[in-house]
Amino acid sequence: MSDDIYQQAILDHAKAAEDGGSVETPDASVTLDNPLCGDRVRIDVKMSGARIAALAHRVRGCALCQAAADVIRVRAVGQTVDGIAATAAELRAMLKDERLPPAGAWSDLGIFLPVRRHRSRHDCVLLPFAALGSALQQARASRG
Amino acid sequence: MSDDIYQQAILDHAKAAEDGGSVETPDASVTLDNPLCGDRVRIDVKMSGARIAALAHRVRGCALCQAAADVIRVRAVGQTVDGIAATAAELRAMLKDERLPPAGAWSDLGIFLPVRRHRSRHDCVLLPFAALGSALQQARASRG
Amino acid sequence: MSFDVAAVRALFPLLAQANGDAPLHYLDNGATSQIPQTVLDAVLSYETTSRANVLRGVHRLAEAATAAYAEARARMARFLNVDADEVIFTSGTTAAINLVAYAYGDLLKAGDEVVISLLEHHSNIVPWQLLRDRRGIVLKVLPVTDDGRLDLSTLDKIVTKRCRLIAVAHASNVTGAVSDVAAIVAAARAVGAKVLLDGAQRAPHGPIDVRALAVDFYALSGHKMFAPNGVGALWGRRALLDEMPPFLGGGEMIRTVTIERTIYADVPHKFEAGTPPIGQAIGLGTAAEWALGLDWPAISAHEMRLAQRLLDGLGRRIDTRILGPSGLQRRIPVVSFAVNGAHPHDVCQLLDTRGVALRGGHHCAQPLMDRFDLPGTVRASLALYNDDSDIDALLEGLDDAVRRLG
Amino acid sequence: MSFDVAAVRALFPLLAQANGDAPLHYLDNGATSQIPQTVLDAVLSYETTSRANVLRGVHRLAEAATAAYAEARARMARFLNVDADEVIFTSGTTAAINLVAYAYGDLLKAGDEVVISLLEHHSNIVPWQLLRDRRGIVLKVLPVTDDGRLDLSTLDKIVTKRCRLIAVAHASNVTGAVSDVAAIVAAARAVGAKVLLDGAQRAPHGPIDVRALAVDFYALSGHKMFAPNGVGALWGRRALLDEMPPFLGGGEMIRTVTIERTIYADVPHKFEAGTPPIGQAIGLGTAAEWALGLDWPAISAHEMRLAQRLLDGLGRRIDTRILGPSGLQRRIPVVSFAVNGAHPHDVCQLLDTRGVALRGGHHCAQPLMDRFDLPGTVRASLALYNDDSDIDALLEGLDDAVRRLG
Ligand SMILES: Cc1ncc(COP(=O)(O)O)c(C=O)c1O
Ligand SMILES: Cc1ncc(COP(=O)(O)O)c(C=O)c1O
Repeated sequence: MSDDIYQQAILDHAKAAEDGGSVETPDASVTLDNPLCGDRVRIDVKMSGARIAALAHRVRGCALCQAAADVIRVRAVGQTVDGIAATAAELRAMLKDERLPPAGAWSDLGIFLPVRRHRSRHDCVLLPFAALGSALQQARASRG
Repeated sequence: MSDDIYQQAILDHAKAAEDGGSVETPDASVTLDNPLCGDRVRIDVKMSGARIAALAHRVRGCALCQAAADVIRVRAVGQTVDGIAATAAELRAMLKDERLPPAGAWSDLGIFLPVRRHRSRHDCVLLPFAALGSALQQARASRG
Repeated sequence: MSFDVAAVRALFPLLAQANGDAPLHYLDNGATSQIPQTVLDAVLSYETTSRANVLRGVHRLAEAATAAYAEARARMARFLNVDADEVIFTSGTTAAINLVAYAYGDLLKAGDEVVISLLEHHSNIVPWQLLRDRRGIVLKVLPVTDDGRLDLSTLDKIVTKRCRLIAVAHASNVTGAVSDVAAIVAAARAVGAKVLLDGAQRAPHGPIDVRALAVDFYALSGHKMFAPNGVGALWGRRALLDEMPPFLGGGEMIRTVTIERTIYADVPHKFEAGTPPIGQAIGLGTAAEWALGLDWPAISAHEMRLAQRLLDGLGRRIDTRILGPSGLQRRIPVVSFAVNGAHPHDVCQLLDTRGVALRGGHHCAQPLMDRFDLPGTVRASLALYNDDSDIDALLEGLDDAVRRLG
Repeated sequence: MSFDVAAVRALFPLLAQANGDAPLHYLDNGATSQIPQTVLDAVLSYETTSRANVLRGVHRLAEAATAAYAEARARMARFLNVDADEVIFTSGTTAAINLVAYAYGDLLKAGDEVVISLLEHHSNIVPWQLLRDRRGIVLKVLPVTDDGRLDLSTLDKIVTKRCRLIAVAHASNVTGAVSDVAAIVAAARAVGAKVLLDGAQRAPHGPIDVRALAVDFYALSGHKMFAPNGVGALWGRRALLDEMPPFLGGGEMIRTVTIERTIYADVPHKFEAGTPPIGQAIGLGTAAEWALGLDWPAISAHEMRLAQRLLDGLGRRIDTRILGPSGLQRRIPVVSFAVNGAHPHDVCQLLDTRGVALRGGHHCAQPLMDRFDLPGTVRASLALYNDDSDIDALLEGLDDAVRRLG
């Protein structure tokens, strides 16, 4: 049954995503669309050296996309650019290649395990990470 | 069996087509190709008023095409433009719409009855008539 | 009811196989319809008894294939009430519209205008954008009313003397609205423009009298009208098709080829370069013939009764907004809606667990979504084989999904 | 012999049905091959268990269809030894070559040169003529040797610095000659030109290591390689495909559409506008996978033995001239010949009465026919399921036909 996607943990994160927070004078702000479903995520970041100092998001998307953005809001502050890239890669591998969820701080990404079997939804989970990745690159570039 | 196409009458006409005759100072000369098989027919005509005074052909084509050209060589002299058009229409109807062969002088077109069942060969029979039709139109046009 | 829906369902193997354990309520017909056994049989018969290339062979398989292909064209022509030699087989609606955009587009000059609308499928938008970029034509857009119909109130302003073509959907794949073709044709005729109808969504709902519509081009897809994928048809007026240059080059579309110069074959072959989708066209012809034999007044009544049942059920929900006409006038049984606080994909995913197949998203009509400021909608698109249980399963599932997502 | 031809024949329903009363010696594989039951089963399984549109649906039929379509692309990629996301499904070879002529052609300027050859199929001539007329490129033509091969003796003269593309057949559909790809690639590389191979005739004779060939584009058709009609594939180098603008516009090939501006999807989707031929692509993938599992060295030996038997039989006739290489080196088992005083169509028609299916005519290669001053040839094109009886029936039938026509 594919409704095992909609576990309470995901629904709770999705609900929490209604408030994506805010960042004053962000170093970077990136909006990404999912061409297939019209989902849209904006991520604002403020850096402190190589680490994320503050982060906010706006999501117009499904519960999966919202939940992933909310996990990011909860976990990303304090992380490095490389750390985020590694986590995004682990998440992708978990969905596409049957790998285990990330360990440690990001282990709650395991709530997305049931999405594995639904290829058409993988991008819903990955979109906020893609937006975050772009925002971090932009921030790095703008610092020169 | 489709070899009933190759009755002796057709083969005889096809053989005879090797000599397509010649017309000195023709009023019109038309060459037509069959795009599907590469057959090529040239018809030269000389008119005497509304009637065909002399006719010659060159055929690079299959036995059906040759035979049809030879029937024309034998029967067309003395015919009018309208008469030829009517005969061509009768021949087409015989092949495509199961009509009887033309009566009278052109009754030998009945040798092509077995071609009916072979749609892909209809144009082989019709090509010389198409070339003749064009030649007659050209002759009429050149007289003004 | 003179229309026996159970008997029709039995003709479709995929529907017949669905059972109690794994029920299927297939309401995604606007994307692709199911296919009846009789069409599969026609394709299989070609593949197993007369598989050969067409037009040029003299052996008996080639003769049989050529005859079956010609018959398919004749059947498609009867379905559209047009001449067979004006029917071009393409790989689908998208290919058909692109053919017109390239070949008819070649007759246009910079500054000429093409009019589309805000409710078009991307297949009837992007080809014209590419033409705009290629030739400098001006692309103009008819607006859409609040209930998801073409807004023709400014038609006379938008369609000017520079207009060469109006290209719109015969029926919307999102809102289900059927266009007012007569008004569009009148506006076009007044300025000497041509009219193309994108019939992809109209074709599954019965034969179309294209002659009576008095348009110039008509495009459709096989896979939406109970036929195989990979085939569609473009009808065009003979005089126009004759005037248009060829689009794709290759075998079958030529009279003679030399390296210097090629002379093209007559219509329709001029526009059918290469080996056509023979088996698929035979399937499409069979689907057209099958449709010609059905009782469409009874089927329409059945489809509309189901659409009403769905509209009523959705209308009772205060959290649900219908994107499209609220009534049954001039519509096909395609119903789109948005649910407050429930994303279309989540709704569709949850409904899928009950065997209800819907589509969520922008339906390849992003400009229309932007018009209504929606990321997407949930769409139920019905076909003749749907029944009350399909609608009820949707409505019950929706209740449950909203409760879970809320 | 490790290759059991009878066992292979049994896999093809059309061949299995031919019997003593109505024998069938199918030697028109160059036009269209027959299709094995396993491929039909794959298509039928899609049609009856997972028929849905691809890429955008979340319901289970759409998920299954999307997965099967992706798997078909992966299989086609293995067949060609390339990356899956460089494989574009088209409606056939003709569509594939036209795609390159339009989209790569868009990168060319007036005066740029495209080199083809005199032995090309019209599908690899006319698209370049249309490009010439559209953009003012110069079309140059490699000559052909007396034994029907590409004449590469003047390659360095013909391929100049202005050359942007060499587009030639991997194997000729008339003479059976296999091109010297290494020499062509070397000439192209020397001037920075790209190479397109028309693989329509090569594909039925086993998997192709396109990476090793080091070309830039490769085109083929499903219906000639034991798969359905209406589908084919274009492989292109990723960097080139990225650089090329889209060709057809529509659904599935976009990222976002507004009326003002459209952003395209990534390769391969950028070039797959509209609903693709899903069932047919699944069939093509299955055919590719089936072919990957066969013993091609044994099959080639079998095919070449039959070709030799045919060449020997024809060689004994003083009235018969072979158009193409006389030996087995660098050839596929396609043999064309002309019989003095017997027109190809008459020969084919008479052979058909014995169940021998051949093709007579210009084989969509009129410039080659002109080169040899022939109206056409008789062509026998073999596939893995042909056997000695097919060759013998041809040779005996030819004796009889010539006697009757003579
Ligand atoms: C060498 C060659 N190229 C191209 C084609 C065209 O293939 P299709 O008609 O399947 O597009 C053919 C077959 O007809 C061929 O033999
Ligand atoms: C209105 C409309 N036009 C065009 C298309 C494109 O059809 P296809 O994808 O079969 O080419 C569709 C379906 O997707 C449609 O609904």
